Amino acid sequence: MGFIQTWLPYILAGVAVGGQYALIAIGYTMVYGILRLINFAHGDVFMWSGLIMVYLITILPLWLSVILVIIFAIVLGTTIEKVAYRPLRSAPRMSIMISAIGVSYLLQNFALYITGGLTKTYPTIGWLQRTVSIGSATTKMVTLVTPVLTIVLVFLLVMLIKHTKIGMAMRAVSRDFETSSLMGIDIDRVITVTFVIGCALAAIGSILYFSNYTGIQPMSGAMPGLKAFVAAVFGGIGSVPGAVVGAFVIGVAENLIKGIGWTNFSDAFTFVLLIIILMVKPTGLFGEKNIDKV
Amino acid sequence: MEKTLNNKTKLVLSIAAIALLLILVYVGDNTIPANSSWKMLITVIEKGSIFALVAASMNLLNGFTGLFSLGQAGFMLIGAYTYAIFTIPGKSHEAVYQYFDGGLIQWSIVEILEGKLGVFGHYIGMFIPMIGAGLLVAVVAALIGIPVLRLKSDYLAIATLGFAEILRAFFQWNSLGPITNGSNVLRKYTTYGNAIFPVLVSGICIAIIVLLINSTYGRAFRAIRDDEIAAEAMGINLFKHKEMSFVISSFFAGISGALLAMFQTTINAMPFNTVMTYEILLIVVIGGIGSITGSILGAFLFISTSEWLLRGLDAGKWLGISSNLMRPGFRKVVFAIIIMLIVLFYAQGIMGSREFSWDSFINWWKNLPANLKAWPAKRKAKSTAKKEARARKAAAKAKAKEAKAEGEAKRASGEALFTPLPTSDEVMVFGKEGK
Amino acid sequence: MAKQDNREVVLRLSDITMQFGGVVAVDNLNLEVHKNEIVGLIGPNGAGKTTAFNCITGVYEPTNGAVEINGNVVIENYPQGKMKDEYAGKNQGKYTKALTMLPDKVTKLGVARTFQNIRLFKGMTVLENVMVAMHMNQSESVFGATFRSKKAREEEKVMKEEALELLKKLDLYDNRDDMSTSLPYGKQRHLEIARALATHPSILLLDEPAAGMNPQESDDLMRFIGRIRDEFDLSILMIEHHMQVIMGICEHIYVLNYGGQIADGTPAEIQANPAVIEAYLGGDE
Amino acid sequence: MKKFIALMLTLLLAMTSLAACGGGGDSGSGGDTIKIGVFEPASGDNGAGGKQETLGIQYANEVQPTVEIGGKEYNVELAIVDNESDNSKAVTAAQDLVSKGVSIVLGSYGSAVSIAAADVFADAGMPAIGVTCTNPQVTADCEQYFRICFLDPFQGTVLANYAWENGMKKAYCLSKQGDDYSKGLVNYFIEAFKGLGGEVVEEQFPDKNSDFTSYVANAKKNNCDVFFSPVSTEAAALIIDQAEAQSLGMPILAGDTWDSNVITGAAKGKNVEVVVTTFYQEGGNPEFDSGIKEWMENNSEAKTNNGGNTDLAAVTAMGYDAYFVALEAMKAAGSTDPADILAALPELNATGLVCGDVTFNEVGDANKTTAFVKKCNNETGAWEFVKEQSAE
Repeated sequence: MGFIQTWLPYILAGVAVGGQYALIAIGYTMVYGILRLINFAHGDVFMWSGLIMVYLITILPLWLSVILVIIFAIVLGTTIEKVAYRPLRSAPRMSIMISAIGVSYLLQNFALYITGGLTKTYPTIGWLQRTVSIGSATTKMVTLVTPVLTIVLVFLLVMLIKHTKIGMAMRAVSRDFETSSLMGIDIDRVITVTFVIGCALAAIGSILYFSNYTGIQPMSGAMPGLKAFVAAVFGGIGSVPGAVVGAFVIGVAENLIKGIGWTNFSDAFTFVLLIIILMVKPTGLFGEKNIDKV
Repeated sequence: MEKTLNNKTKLVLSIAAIALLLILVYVGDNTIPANSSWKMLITVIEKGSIFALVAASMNLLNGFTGLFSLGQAGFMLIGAYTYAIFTIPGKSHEAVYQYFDGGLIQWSIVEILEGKLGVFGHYIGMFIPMIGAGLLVAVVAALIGIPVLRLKSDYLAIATLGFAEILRAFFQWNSLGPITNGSNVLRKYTTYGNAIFPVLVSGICIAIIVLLINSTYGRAFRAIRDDEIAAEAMGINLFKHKEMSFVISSFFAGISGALLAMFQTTINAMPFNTVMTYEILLIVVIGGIGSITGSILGAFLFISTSEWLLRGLDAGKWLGISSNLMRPGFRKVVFAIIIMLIVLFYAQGIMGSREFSWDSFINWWKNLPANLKAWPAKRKAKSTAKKEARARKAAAKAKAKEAKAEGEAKRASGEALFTPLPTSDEVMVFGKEGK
Repeated sequence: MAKQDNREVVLRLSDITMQFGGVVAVDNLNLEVHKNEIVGLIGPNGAGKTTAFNCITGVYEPTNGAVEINGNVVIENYPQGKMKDEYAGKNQGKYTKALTMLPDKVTKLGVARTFQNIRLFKGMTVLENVMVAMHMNQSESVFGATFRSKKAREEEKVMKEEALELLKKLDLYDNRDDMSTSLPYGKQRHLEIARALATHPSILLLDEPAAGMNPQESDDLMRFIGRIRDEFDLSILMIEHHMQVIMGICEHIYVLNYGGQIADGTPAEIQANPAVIEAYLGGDE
Repeated sequence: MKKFIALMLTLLLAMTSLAACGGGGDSGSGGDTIKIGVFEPASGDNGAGGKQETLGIQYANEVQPTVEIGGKEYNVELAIVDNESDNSKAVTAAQDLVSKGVSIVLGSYGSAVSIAAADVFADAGMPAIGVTCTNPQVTADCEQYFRICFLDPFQGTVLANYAWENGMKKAYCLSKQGDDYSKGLVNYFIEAFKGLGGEVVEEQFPDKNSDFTSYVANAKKNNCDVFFSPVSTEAAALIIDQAEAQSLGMPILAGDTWDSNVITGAAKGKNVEVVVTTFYQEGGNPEFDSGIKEWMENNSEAKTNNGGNTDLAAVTAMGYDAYFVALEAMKAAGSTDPADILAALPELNATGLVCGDVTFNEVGDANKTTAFVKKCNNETGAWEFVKEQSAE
C-alpha cells in the first residue's frame, strides 16, 4: 500500500506521457517501416499541430478547431513527404535523412519566427485539464483519458492494417518495396496514407500532450519526437503494437527515474535504453529480421 | 585548353597562398581597430576556421567513410572541457569554481610550463591540453565505437546522437562539479592572442585529414563508403577501418572543440546540443559531401552569413531592403529555406565531391570570359531543353493515364490484374543479418 | 560420387547447409576444387549457387557444414538455436562451438570473388579500384601512411606499379584514370576480376562472369579465364548460365537445384545426366 | 556547376564588401547619431525574457530619442543583436555590435552570455551595462562590465530569509541543468537557507523538459514547505500548471525572472501561491507604467513581444532604466567615445529612474540593498506587494 501510495503519481504520469509518446511513435514506426527513413520532422509536425491549435481556438469553436488541427497536421505531413522526401526517393539514404533534418530545422525556425520565441500557452480543451484525485494522487483528467484513447486508436489502426486492402498494401510495401511496386501496388498512395495516419495520430497526441504540459515553444517537438523514435526502435521498428509498448515503457521508466532522484539522467536514460536495445536485440521487442540482399 | 602545372609550381603557389593568408590574418587582427567592420571579418575567419575543421572531420566520417554519425557536438564538448579544465590559472580557480570550493584540479598546465620554460612553455602548455583533448575524445570515441559502429546507417546516426546527449548530461552533472563546474560556465582559461592561431591549427589539422584521405587508408575508407560488401571481399576489415575513421574524426572534433573553447573564452555544455551537430552537418552538405574544400568553403559561408551578413534580416533592414517581415527569427527562416533548396536541388552542394586544385582553378579562370560570353546562349539552350523535357513528361503522363484507364476498365470488367500477394508467413527474402 | 584427381584440394565444402527460417537455400552441398582446376557450379535460378558463394566467403554463416581453404578449416558450423529444431540433416543434435570467418579474413586466406551484380567502388577510378584491393597487404600503420613515411611511399609506389601491371594484363590500362562507373559493361566485369586478382588469391570465385555477354564476348571471356588461371596460378570456381562457357572450360561441374546437389562430373557426364536435363528442361513444376 | 560556384563566390564577395563598406561608412560618419548596442537574446531559452528587456530599452528610446552631449544634440539609434541565449553565438553577436561602432552596450538577459561576451567588450574597451544578469561573475573580472541590478548572493539570501521568516523549514530546490542562472541562485539560496537552519532537497531537470509532474510529486513526497525554482519563464508556466494539477500545497518561491506577465498569466485562476523577489514594484512610478502600457497598446509588435498583453515585467522596467543610465554616462563623459564613457561610469550617479537610483561600487555593481517581495494574486492575475526585504 505504502509503495503504491508513493509511486502512484509517477506511474500515472508515466502512463499518460507514454500514451502520448505512443501516438507520435506510430508515425515514426510506420514511416520507417515503409521508407526506411527516420522522419526527423515528425516531432515538429507534432509541435506545429499544438501551435496551430493555439491560434485556431481564438477564432473557432473547439470541435472545429480539433478537426482543423488534425487536417492541418495531415496536410503538413503529406506536403513534407511530397516536397522533401519523394524527389529523393532514389537518392542515397543519407540524402533523405539530411533532407529530413533540414525540414525539421525549417519547421523549428519558422515556428520561432511566428511565435517570436515566446512560449505559447495551450488552450483549455473541455474537461481535459480538470483535476481529479485517484487514491493518493491528484492529476489531470487527460492523464486518465490518454491511455484509453491511445489503446482504442491503436486497436483501430491494427484492424485497419490487418483487414483492409490498403493495410495489406502497407504490409506488402514494408516487406519489399521494389517487389510491391512491381506487383502493381501504388507506392505513392501507400506512402501518402502512411503519412496521413501518422500525422493524424500525432495531431491527436499533441492535443493530449499539450493539455497535460501546456507550454509550446519551437523546440517542444524535438524531445518527445526523439523519445517516440526510441520507443519505436524499442518495440521493433515497423511494428505498431511494439511502438506502443515501447512508448509506455519509456514513459513510465522515465518518470520512475525522476522519482528516484536521478533527474539529471532522465533524458539520457532514454538514449541508454536505445543503445542497449540496439546492441542486444537490434530488431526490438516485436520487430522482424531486417534483411539485406547481397 | 587544359594545362597542367608541374608539382613544384603547385607547391610554391600553395605555400605562397597560405603564407599570404596567414600574414593577412595576423596583421589584420593586430591592426584593425575593434569598432571596424573588418574586425568582424577576422572574427568570422576565426570561427569559420574552427567550424571548417569540425566539418572536415565530420566529412571524413560521413562523406568519405559513409558512416552517418551525428555525435560531433558531443565530441567537441569533451574537447572544449578538457582543454579548459587544464588551463585555468591557479588563482582564478576560486572565482570560476565558485560553488565547488575552487574545484578539484588546482593547477594549469600553461602556468606550470610557463614558469619553467617562459613564453615557449606558454605555447607548449596550450598545445599539450589541446592535443590531450583530442586524444581523450579519441579514447571515448573508440569506446563508443565498439558497440555503435556495428549498427547500420540510420541506427548509427540516432545512436551517436544519443551518446552526444548522454555526454552532455554527464558534463552538467552536479556530482562532477569539482571538475566540470556542473551547470556553470568555465572561463578564465588560457586563450590565443591572435586570430592566426585557430587558422593555423585548423589548417594543419585539415591538411592531415587530406593526407589521410589520399593515403591507402583513405582509399579503404572510400571503398567502405561505396560498397561495404565489396570492400570486405577485398580484404578490408570493416570494423577496424570504421573504428579508425571514427576515432580519427573524433580526435579532430576534439581539437576543434578546444579551439572553440579558446574562441568563446567561456564554455558551458548547453550549446553543444543536437542543433550544433545539425549545423555542422548542414555545413558539410552545403559544401558537398565528400569534398574537404567544400567543407571549408561551407564553413566560412555558413558562419559569415548566419552570424554576420544576414543579421540585418532580423533587424528589419538588409542591403537597403526593409520589410515588415524582417523580425527576429527571419534570418533563420531564410537560412533554413536556402538549406532546403540546396538539399533538394543542389544535392551535391558547392563542390560535389571535387577538391580544389590549381589546374582546375587556372583553367576555370582562363575560361571564365569565354564561359561568361557563352552563358546566355547556354541558358537559352538549357531552357529549351527543359521545355522539351516538360513536353515529353506531359506526353508520358497522358500515356500513363490512358494505360491506367485501360486497367480500370479491365478491372471493372472483372479481369485480374495481378495475383494477390501471399500472406506474410510465406514471404521470405534471403539475406544476412546485421553482423 | 567422389572424383578421381590427384591434385591437392584447395577448397572443400562439406555438408554445407544454409537455412533462412524455414527455407533451405543450400542443402548439404559437398564440393571440392583442386589446384589449378576450373570448376563450374550450375543450376537454374534460385538453386542456391550465390548463397553457396556467400557461405564460402563468410558473408553468410552456414547453418551446418564446414569450409576448408588450403587445408585450413575456416568455417565449421553445426545447427544451433532455433535452427537446431528445424534442421533435419546430417549433424543433427551435434553441437560444438561454431567456427566462422569474416569475409575479409577469408580474402586474406587467398579466396577472391566477383559479384553477380557488379559491385565496383563507384566513387573511384579504375586504378584506385585495383589499389584498394592491395590495401590489405600493406604493412604501414595509418600514422605512417598519413604522414607519408618512407615505407609508406615505397609501398604505395610498389602498389601502383603492380596495379598498373595488372591493368595492362587485363586490357584496362588505357582506362586507368576513368571513373569505374563510366566503363562499358564488359570492361566493368574485367575490372571486377582485376580487382579480385589484386588481392593475390589462390582461389578465384567468379559469379556469372559472362552475364549479359554475346556469344563472341563469352568466347573471349572463356579464353581469358583460361589465361588468367595459368598466368596467376589459380584455382577457379565459377557460377555461370552460359552452357557454352561452362562446358568449354570447366574440368568438373556441380549441379544444384532447389538448394540440393543433383549431380557432379565432367562436362560430358553432366550433359548426359538425366536429372540435370530434367532440372533444366522438364522443371515445369 | 562551376558557374554555380562562381556565382556563389561572387555573391559572397559582393555581400561581404557591401556589408563591410556599409558598416564602415556608418561608424566613420558618426555625425549626429550615436548608437547604443542592445545585446539581448531574441531566441533560444531566454528569448522571451530578452525580448521583454529589449522592450524597455526600445520604449526608453521612444521617450528620449536624443541626447545632448557636450553641447551637441545627438540622435540615439539602437543596434539590436540577437545572442540566441547561446554562448557560442554570443561572441560573434557581441563582436558584431562592437564592429557596428556602438558607444555603449546594454544587456544581456541571462548571465552566461554576458560572461561570454565580456572578453569581447574588454578587448574593444567597450563599456557594457548589465541589466538583469545577476551572476557575480559578470562584473567580477571585467572592468568594462557594470550592472544596475542586484546580485545572486544577495537575492539568494533575501529569498532564504523570506522563506525562513515565514516558517518554511524544508525547501525543494529545482534548477535547470546547464543553466548557470538558476543553478547559481539555487546555490546561494541553499547556502543561506542551510545557514539559517533549514533543510534542502535539490534536483535539476534537463533542458527541453516540459514534463514537471515528477518534480512536483518529488516535492510532495519529501514533505517540503516551499518549492524554490528560479528557472526561466517557459519552465515556470509549466511548473505552475503541474502544481495546480497535483495540488502542490506549498508556496512556489522564485527570483527576478519570475516577475513577468507570463507567470501571472499562468497563475491566474489557479490555486497556487507564487512569491518572487524583484527589482521593480509596479505602481511605484505611475507615469512610467501608464506610458509604457499605452506605447505597447499602440505598437502591436511590442505587445506581441511582451506576450500578447501589456502587463509589465520587471526586466522591462530595468531595460528602461539601463537606457537612461547609458545616456547619463554619456552626458557625464561629455563624449561619444567608448573610452570616455567607460571612464565616466564608476563615478556616475543616475537619478530619476523607475527602479531606484544607481551608483556603482568598485566592482561595477549597483549599490542596491533591498529587493521587493511580491505575491501573485490568483484572482486578478496581478502582483501584490508584500514587503521590502533586505539581506540582513
